[in-house]
Amino acid sequence: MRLAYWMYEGTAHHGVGRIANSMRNVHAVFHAPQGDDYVNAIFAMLERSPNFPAMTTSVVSGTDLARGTIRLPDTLKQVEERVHPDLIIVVASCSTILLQENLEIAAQHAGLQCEVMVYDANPYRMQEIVAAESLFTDLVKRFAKPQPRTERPTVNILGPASLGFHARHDLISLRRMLKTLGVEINVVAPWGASIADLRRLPAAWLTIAPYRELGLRAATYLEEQFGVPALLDAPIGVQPTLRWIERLRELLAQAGADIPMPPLTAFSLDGLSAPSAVPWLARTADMDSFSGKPAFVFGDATHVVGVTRFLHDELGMPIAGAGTYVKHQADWVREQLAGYVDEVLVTDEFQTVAARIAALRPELVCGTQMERHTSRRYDLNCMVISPPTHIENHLLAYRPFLGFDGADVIADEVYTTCTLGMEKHLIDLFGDAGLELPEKAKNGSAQAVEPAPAAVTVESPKPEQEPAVATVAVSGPTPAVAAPPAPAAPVDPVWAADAEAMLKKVPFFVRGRVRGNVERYARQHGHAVITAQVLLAAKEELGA
Amino acid sequence: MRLAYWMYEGTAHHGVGRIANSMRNVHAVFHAPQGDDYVNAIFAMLERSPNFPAMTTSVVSGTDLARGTIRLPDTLKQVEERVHPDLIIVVASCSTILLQENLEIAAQHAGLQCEVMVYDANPYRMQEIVAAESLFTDLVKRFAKPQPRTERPTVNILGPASLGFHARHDLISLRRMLKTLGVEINVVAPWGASIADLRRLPAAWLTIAPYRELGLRAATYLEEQFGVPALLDAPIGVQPTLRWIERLRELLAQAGADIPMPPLTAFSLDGLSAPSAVPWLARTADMDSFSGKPAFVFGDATHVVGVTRFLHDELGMPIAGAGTYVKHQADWVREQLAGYVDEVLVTDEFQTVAARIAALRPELVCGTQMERHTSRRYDLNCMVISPPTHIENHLLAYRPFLGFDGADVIADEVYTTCTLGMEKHLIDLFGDAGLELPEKAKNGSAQAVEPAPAAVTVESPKPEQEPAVATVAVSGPTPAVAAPPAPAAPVDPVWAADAEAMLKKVPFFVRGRVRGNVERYARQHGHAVITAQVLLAAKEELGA
Amino acid sequence: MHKASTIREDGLYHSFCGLVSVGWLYQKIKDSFFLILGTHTCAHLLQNTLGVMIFARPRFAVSLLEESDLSSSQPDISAQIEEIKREHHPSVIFLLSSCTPEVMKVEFEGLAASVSTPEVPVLFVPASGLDYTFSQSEDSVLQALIPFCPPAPPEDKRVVFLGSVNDAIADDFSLEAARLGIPVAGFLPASHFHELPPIGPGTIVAPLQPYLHKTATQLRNERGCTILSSLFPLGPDGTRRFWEDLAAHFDIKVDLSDREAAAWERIKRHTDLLRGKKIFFASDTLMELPLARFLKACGAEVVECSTPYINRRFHAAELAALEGVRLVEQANFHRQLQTIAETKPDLIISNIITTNPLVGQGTVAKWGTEYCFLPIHGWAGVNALVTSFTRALERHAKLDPLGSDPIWLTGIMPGAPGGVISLQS
Amino acid sequence: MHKASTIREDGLYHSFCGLVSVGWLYQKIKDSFFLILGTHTCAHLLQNTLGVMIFARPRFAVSLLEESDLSSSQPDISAQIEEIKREHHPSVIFLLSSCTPEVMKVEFEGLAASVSTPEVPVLFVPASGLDYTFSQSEDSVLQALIPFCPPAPPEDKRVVFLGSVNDAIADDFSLEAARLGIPVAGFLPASHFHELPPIGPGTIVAPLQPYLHKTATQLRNERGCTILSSLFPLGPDGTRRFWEDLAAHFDIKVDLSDREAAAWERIKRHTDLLRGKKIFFASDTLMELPLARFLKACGAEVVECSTPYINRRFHAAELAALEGVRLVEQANFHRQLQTIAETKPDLIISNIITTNPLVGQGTVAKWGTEYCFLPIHGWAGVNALVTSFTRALERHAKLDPLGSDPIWLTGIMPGAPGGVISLQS
Repeated sequence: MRLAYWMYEGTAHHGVGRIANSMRNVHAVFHAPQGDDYVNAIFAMLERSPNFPAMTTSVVSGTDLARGTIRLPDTLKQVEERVHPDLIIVVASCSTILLQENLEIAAQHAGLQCEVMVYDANPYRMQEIVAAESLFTDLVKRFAKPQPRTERPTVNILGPASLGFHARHDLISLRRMLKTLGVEINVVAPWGASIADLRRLPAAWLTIAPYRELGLRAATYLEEQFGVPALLDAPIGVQPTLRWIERLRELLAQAGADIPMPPLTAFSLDGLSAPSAVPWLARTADMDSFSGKPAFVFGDATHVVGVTRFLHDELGMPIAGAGTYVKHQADWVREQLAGYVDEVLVTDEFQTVAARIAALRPELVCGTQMERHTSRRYDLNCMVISPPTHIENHLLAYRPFLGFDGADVIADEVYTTCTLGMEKHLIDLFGDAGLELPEKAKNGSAQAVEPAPAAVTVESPKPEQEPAVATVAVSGPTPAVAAPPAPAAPVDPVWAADAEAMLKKVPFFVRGRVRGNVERYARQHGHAVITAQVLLAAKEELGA
Repeated sequence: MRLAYWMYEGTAHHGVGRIANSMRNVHAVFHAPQGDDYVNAIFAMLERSPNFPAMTTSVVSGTDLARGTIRLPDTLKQVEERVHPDLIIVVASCSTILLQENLEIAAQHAGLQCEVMVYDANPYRMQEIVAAESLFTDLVKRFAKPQPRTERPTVNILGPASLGFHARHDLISLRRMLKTLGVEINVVAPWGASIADLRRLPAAWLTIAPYRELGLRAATYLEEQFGVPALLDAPIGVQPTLRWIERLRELLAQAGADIPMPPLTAFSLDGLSAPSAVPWLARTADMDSFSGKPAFVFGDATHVVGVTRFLHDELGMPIAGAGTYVKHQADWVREQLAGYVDEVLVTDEFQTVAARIAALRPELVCGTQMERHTSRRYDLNCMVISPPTHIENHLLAYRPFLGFDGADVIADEVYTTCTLGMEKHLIDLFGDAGLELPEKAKNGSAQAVEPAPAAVTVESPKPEQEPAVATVAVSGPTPAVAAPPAPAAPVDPVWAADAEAMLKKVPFFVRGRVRGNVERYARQHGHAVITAQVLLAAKEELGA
Repeated sequence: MHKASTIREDGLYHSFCGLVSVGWLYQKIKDSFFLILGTHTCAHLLQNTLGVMIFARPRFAVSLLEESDLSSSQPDISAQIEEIKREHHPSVIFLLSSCTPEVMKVEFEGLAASVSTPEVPVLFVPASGLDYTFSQSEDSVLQALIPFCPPAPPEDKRVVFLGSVNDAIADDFSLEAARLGIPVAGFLPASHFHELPPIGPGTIVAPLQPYLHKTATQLRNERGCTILSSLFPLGPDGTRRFWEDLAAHFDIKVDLSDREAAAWERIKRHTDLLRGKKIFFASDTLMELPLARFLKACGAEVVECSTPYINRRFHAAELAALEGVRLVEQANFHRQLQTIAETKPDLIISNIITTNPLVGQGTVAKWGTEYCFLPIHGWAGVNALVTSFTRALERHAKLDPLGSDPIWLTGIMPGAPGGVISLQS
Repeated sequence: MHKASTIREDGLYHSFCGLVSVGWLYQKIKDSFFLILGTHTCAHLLQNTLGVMIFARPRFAVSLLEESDLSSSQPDISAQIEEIKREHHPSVIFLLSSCTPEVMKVEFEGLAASVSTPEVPVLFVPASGLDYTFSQSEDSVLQALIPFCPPAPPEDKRVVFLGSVNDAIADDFSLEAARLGIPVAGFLPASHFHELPPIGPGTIVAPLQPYLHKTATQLRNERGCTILSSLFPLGPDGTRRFWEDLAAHFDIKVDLSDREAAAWERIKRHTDLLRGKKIFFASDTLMELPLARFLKACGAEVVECSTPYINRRFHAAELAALEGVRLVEQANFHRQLQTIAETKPDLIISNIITTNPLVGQGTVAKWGTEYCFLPIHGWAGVNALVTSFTRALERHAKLDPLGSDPIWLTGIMPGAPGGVISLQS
C-alpha cells in the first residue's frame, strides 16, 4: 500500500473502454459498481462525444451483493437491443473481480445473437495501456484471417484510438504523407475499424504502428504470423520523418513495390513550400535564446523519446532530464535516449516527478497534465506532450505531433511556451519598472499614473488606497451598462471594513468588476459608505 | 499635436516596404535618415526573413543636410548592382519630404536600367494601410494589360502580403478550397508576384480579395476596367465560408463556368470528415459557459467584422463592444455590425480602447498586441485577431483565419483563452484552498505541506520564513548538478538582510533558482549565513 | 402533508461515485484531509472528475490497495496516516470507504479508530460507489462531524445552517439572518474543523442543501434540535419561504412578499422565456427537486424530474410544491431516452456523462453538475440560478440551425454517429 | 598611448535610431518620463523596437507632429507636458529631438526651457536619427543630467560609476568597491532623479559603458573630476584592469591576477571553443570595442570590428588592446558582405536587422543588440558574457546540417531567396 495522489494511467477497464469506443459496432460492458461509470464521462467530456460512448455499466450495488443478484445478463440484453453490436466485451472491475464470479456463464445466460468476449483484465496487474494493448492484440489475433495481398500496395495504420494523444491529427498527418507518396490505406485500427476490418488486416503490404503504447504488438503479430512487415518508428520531428519515409519506401521496395520519392515540397499543405519551417526556425536569431534553456521531458514512451530528441536535435536545446511512467517501455526509452540524458526517470508517482522538476528548475517542462500543474506551482513554463491530458489539449484545429506538420506544431508550442520567459527577461533587467500589473499598482507611487483619456476624473479622493484599475473601471467614458444619471455631485463611495472583507472572498479575477459594479450601485443609491449590507443589497440587485 | 503612446498602423514608408517585400524583383528605397531604417527590422524579425528585406535606406544625415549632399543616385546604383530589380520604388520620409527635393530628377541622375517609380506617399496624410493599398492599386493600374481570358476558369487572389496577419496561412486555406472546387489560380498578388504577374491579372475569370485593407481597390479596378468580377467577402467562420463558396460558384457560373459542388467532406484535411468541428463544438455542453462570456473585439476592419460575427453567430457569445482603427473603413464596419453592437468604437488611440476595455471588463478581449497588454494589466483574457502583432503571432504551424480551417483555429483560440477563467471559477468557489501558488504559500500555514517524497528532509529549521518551494528545490532526491559531498552535518544557511535585499533585485522568475544555487554554494563552502558578500561570491562562481 | 406520487425504477442510469464530493469538501474544510481506502480506480476517478481543479498539492489521496494487499482482511493504513500528518498537518482526516474494501469487508469503524488520536481524529465516512452517488457522501461526512459539534444548552436558541456553501454565500446568510433578527450559531460544515457550531435542543437546523437528510435526522435524534421544514433557499419563492419559516421558529413574523416580488421582477425577462417551456431533469446531483420546483414557479412545464433518491420527510415541502410533476427515483436511462423522444423537452438537465450525447441527438441539454458549483443560494443567487437555465436556451436559439446537420459530426471523433462516413476510406 | 589604425567608410549600414535607448533608460530612471517631439515614424519605431516590452503604461510617448503642425516654426508642447504631469507625475521629463523637428529647425533649448519648472525640469536631449544611432543617445541623456548632480567639494574623493546598469549589477559594483576599500559616491544615472551623485574635482568617474564619451568630457571640463582611463569592466581581463586602475586612483594597490586567473579557469571550456575562431563584428551598439577585445583575449581571431564611432581618447585602453585588429568606423554594409564572403567568419555579431538574413546566407550570426540587455559586467557577468558567444556556436554545431538545404526556405515567407519555388503555382 502507498499513498497515491494522481495517476498517469487510467484503469484497465478504461483501457478496454478506449478500444471499444474506437471501433464500430463494438461495445464494452463493465460488471461494476455505479461509481465505475465515471469512465464514460471522460469520453463524453474530453472527446465531446456526440453519441453515447460505446460502454455500459452493468450496475452492482450493495443490495445486489447482499441479495446475490447479478444483473449482467439483463444488461447484456438491453445493450444488444439498443445498439446491436457485432461484439460485446465484458470486463469486471477492481471490486467485482474479487467476487470470483463466472462471468462467462453469466454472459451465456443472456443468450445473445452477437459475439460476447469476457476479457480477463486483472486491474491489479494491468493498467490502461497494457489492458488496451493486450485487448487490441487479442482482437487482432482472434479476427485477422489469412488472405491474399491487395492488388496495389497498401498499408495498415495501427494505434490511433479514442482518447489517444492528438490521435486524430496524427492520423490525418500520416494520411497526408501516404497520399503524397501515392500509397493507399488498407485498414486503420482500432480507430473507426469494424470486426470486418480486423479480418482484412493481413491483406496489407506493410503495417505502420508509430506508438509504443498501442498497436506495436498487433503489428508484430501480423509480421510474424502473416509476413506483413512492420514499420514501428514514430516520425516525430523533421529528420525522423525523412528517415521514416525512406524506411517506408525501403520496406515497400522489399515487398516489390517501387514508390518514387516526390519533391519535398509535395508534402507541404500547399504543395509549393518547404514541408516544415522548423529547420529554418532553428537557425534564426530569436531561437538563439533557446540554446540556453534546458528542458525536462516526462510522459509516455513514444512522446518522451520523440520530443526529447526533437528539442535536442532540431531546436538545439539542452536536455535537463527525461523520464516515463510507462514502466514496461523503460528499457526502450533508455536505449533511445542514450547520449541525450544520463539517467531516465521511471516512475508512476507524480510526486517523484514533481520533486525532480523542483530540483532541476528547467526553463521548459514538457509533460502531462500533472506536470502542467507542478510547473504552475513553481512558475515554470510547461507544455503538454503526453497523456493524461486536460480538456485544453483536445482542440479542433490541425495539431498533429507526427510528420512534418507535427514538427511545426511542436516547435510552435515550444516557442510560445518559452517566449514569455524571454520577454520577462528583457523587462526585468531593470527591475519591474515597465511591468505594471495590477498587484504592483497597489505598492509604490501608484496614484493617478493611468494614461486614461482626458474624460476620466483623476481627482479620485483616495489614490493611495485604490488600485488605479478600479478607478478606471467605473469612470471610463462609455460605461458598459447604461446607468441612470448619477446624482449631481457624485461622491466616490468608501468601503467599510466588513464589506472589504466580504469582497475579498469574491474570486480575485472578478473582484475588480464586482467592486466597480458595487460602487456604481452605491453611487446610484446615494450610499457614501459601502457597508456589508450595501454590498449584499448590491449583489442581490446585480446578481453577482 | 497630441500625445501618442503606441500606433495601430505603421508609417507610409512601412506600407511601401510591405508591398516591395511581398513581390519578386521589386525593391523599395527610402530617402530618409538612418533612424528610419528600423522598418527593415520588423521584416527581418517578425517574418524571420532569410534574405535581406527588399528595401534600402538611402541615408540622409545631419551633415548631408548641412552640406546639401544627396546620396540617392549613389544608393540607387548600389541597389541595382546588388539586387538587379525590375522596379525600384523611391519614397521620402516624414522628415525628408519637408525638404521639398525633386526626387524624380535625383533618381534620373542615377541612370538606371530598371524602372524607377517615385511614389508620392505623404506620411502626414497616409499611414501604412492607405499607402500600401494605394501603391498596390497604382502598380496594378500601371502594369495590368488587356488580354484574353485563360482557357480554363482561373481566379486571382489579391491581398496576401508580407507582414499580413496570418496571410500565408490564409492563402493556403484559400488554395485548399479552390483546389477542392477544381478552380485554378491565375495570379496571387502582391505575395510572390512579379511585375509580369501583374500584367497577367486581367486574364482571370474572377478576383478574390478578402481583405478590406489590401487588394480591394485593385480588385474593383480590374472589375471596372477589364470586367473581371470581384468577390470581396472574407470567408471567416463556417457559414460565411459556405456562402463565399456559393457566391464564388455563382460568379463563375455567370462568367460561363459550371463548378460542381463536391461533398462538404472533400474540404476537410483528410477528405473524409466534416470540414470544421465548430458547429458541433458550439453545441456541446462545455461551450455553455461561453454564452455568458461577453467579448470585446478591436482591430482592423476585416478581422473585427469577421471575428465579431463568428463569436456571436457561431459560438453564441454575447458581444460587449467592437471597434476598429481603420477609420476609412468605419462606415463599412458599422454597416456589417449593425445588430451586433449598438456603437462601433472608431479610434487610433490605444488609450481610448484601453479605457473602453477597463469600463466593460469583458471576459474575452479580441484585439491587437496593444489590447493584449491592456488585458494583461486588467487580468482579462485576450487573443490577438488583428495586426499589429507580436512575434508570438508569427508561428509555423497552419493557423489560417479564413475558410473552414480558419474557423477551427479561431474557435480553439477562444476556447483556450477563456478556459482558464472557467477553471479558476470552479476553483475559487471555495476560495483559494486548492490554489497553492508560490505567492500564496508564503502566507498562512505553509510549513511543510509539500507532498514531497519521503527522502526530503522536512525538519527545515525555518519553515515559517521560507516558501516551501525553496526547500524542495535544494533537497530533492536527485540534484540537477552533481555537487561535491556536503559537510557531514549540513546546516541550512540563513539569509542576512542585505543579501535578501539583493536577491530581491534578481528577476522573480529566476529568483527561486538563484536562491537554491546560492544556498548550495553556501553549504559547500561552509557559510552558515549568506551575507551580501557571500551572495556576490556565489554569483561570481556560479555565473548568475 | 401532501404525498407526491413518485415512480421508482431499476437504477440503470449514469452517475458519478459519491467520492466526487471530496472535490468541494476538501476545499470547504480548509484544515481537512480526505483519505480514500481504495484502488487505482478511485484515484483515476478523482483525477478525471476533479481534473479542472488539479493542483500539485491536493489535500486528498488514495491509500492504494495493490494486489498483495487483497489477502489481508484488515489493511494497515498507519504509515499513510503518518505521511499525511507529516506533510499536510490536517486537523482532521476523513477516511472514506470505497467499493473494493467494502467487498473485502474491511471493518472501517475499527480501522479509523486504530489510527485516530485526540489531536487528529480520523473519522470513517461511508462513501463507496456501491451505495453512494455524487453529492450523497457529503451527508456521510457531515454525520461524521456531528460528535465534534459542541453541545449547546437548551436556552441557546440559534440557527445552524446545514450544508457546505462557500464563504461568500455563508456571509450572505449570516448577514441576512442578522437583518431579520435571527441569531446565528454557525454553519455545518465550518471552514475549519475546530469552528463547528454548538448544537442542542434549542438549535434550529436550517438545511441549505437538499442531500443531507441522514445528518438532519441524526441531529434531531441525538441533539434534540429542530430541523427547519421548508423550501430550500433557491429562487425567490424558495428563499422567501425559507426565511419566513425560519423566522417563525424565532417568533419573528416577517413578510417577504415584496422582496420576492421584486426578485421575480428583476428576472422577468428570463421567466418570460421559461414560461411554458418543457424541462426534463435527468441529472444526479440530488438538487433536482428544488430546481424543478423553482422552474415550475417560473411557469415552466417540468415533464419529468428524475433524481437518485427522494426522502419524503426531508423533501416534504418541495414535494408538496411539485404536485402534478412526474417524479422518478432510480430512473432507467433507456426508458428516459424513450420518454425524451416522446415528450420532446425544450431543455434537459442531465448528468455530465450524457449531456454531449443528448445534444448530439438534437436536444438542448446542460450539465446538472453545475448546480453544485454555482452560487445560486438566497437572494443573491437568484440571477445566477435563472440565467443558468435561460442561457442554454438562448444560446442554442442563437446558433444557426445549419450546424445541426449530421454532416458536421462526420469523422471528427471515433464515436461519431453510425451511418456517417468514418475515417476508413 | 598607442594609436590603433582605423578605417572610416561611408556609413551606409543598417542601424537603429538613437531613440531606442529610451527603452532601457525609462526603466532605469524610475521617476522619469521621455517625451519625443516627433512623428508617427518615431512612435512606430518605438513600438516595434520595444515591442517585447510594451505595457499599457509606458513612461515614454511622442508629442505627435501632424500636418497642421508643420507650418508653425516653434511648436507648443505645453498641453502634452501638462498631460504627462497629470497622468504620470514624473520627477523629470526628457525632451528628445527627432529628425522632423530638426529639419524644421525647432529651437529645442528654448522649447524645453519654456515648459520646464523647478519642480519638474524638462531637459532637452539631442537624439535625432539624423545624427544619433542606438545607444549613443544615452550619452545625451546623461549630459542633460549633469547640472543636477550636486557639486562635491574637492576633498570628497569617491568614485561615481557612469552608465546605466541594472540594480543587481549596481549592487555588485558597490560591494566590490567596498571590498577593495574604494569609497563610492553613486551612479550616474541613479534609479531616481533626486538621487544623482555629487561630483566635484575629487571625484573619480569610472565609465561602465563605452558609449558615453560626451558625458565624460563634459564632466571633466565642468567639474574638474578625473575620468578613469582603463578597460571597461567586461570579461576577466577588463574587470581586473578596471578595478586595479580604479584602486590606483585611491592609492590602493591591489593585485587581482589570481581572481582574473580563476575567472578564466571557470570559463575554460568556453575559451577553448573560442580559440582560433574567426569573429566578425558588424553590430551597432557601440559596445563592439570591449567585446572584441575580450574575444581577442579569449584567443579568438577578430577578423573585423566595425562600430559606428570610435573616440580615441575615451576608448584609448581598448584600442591599445585591440592592436592588430581591423577596426572600421561607419562601415559600408555592401562592402562588409563582401569581406564576410571572403573571410568566412565562424561567428558574426550583427545588427538585429541583418542577423536572420546573414543566417539565411549560411553564416552563424547573432544579435549584437543583446549586449545592451545582458548582465555581462564585472566578475559576476563573465559567464553570461562568454556563453553568449559560445552558445550560438554550439547550437549551430548541434543542428543537423541537412537543415541548411535551401529546400527548407522554399515558400515559407515572401522574402524567400530567389531561385526557389514561390507561392505562385
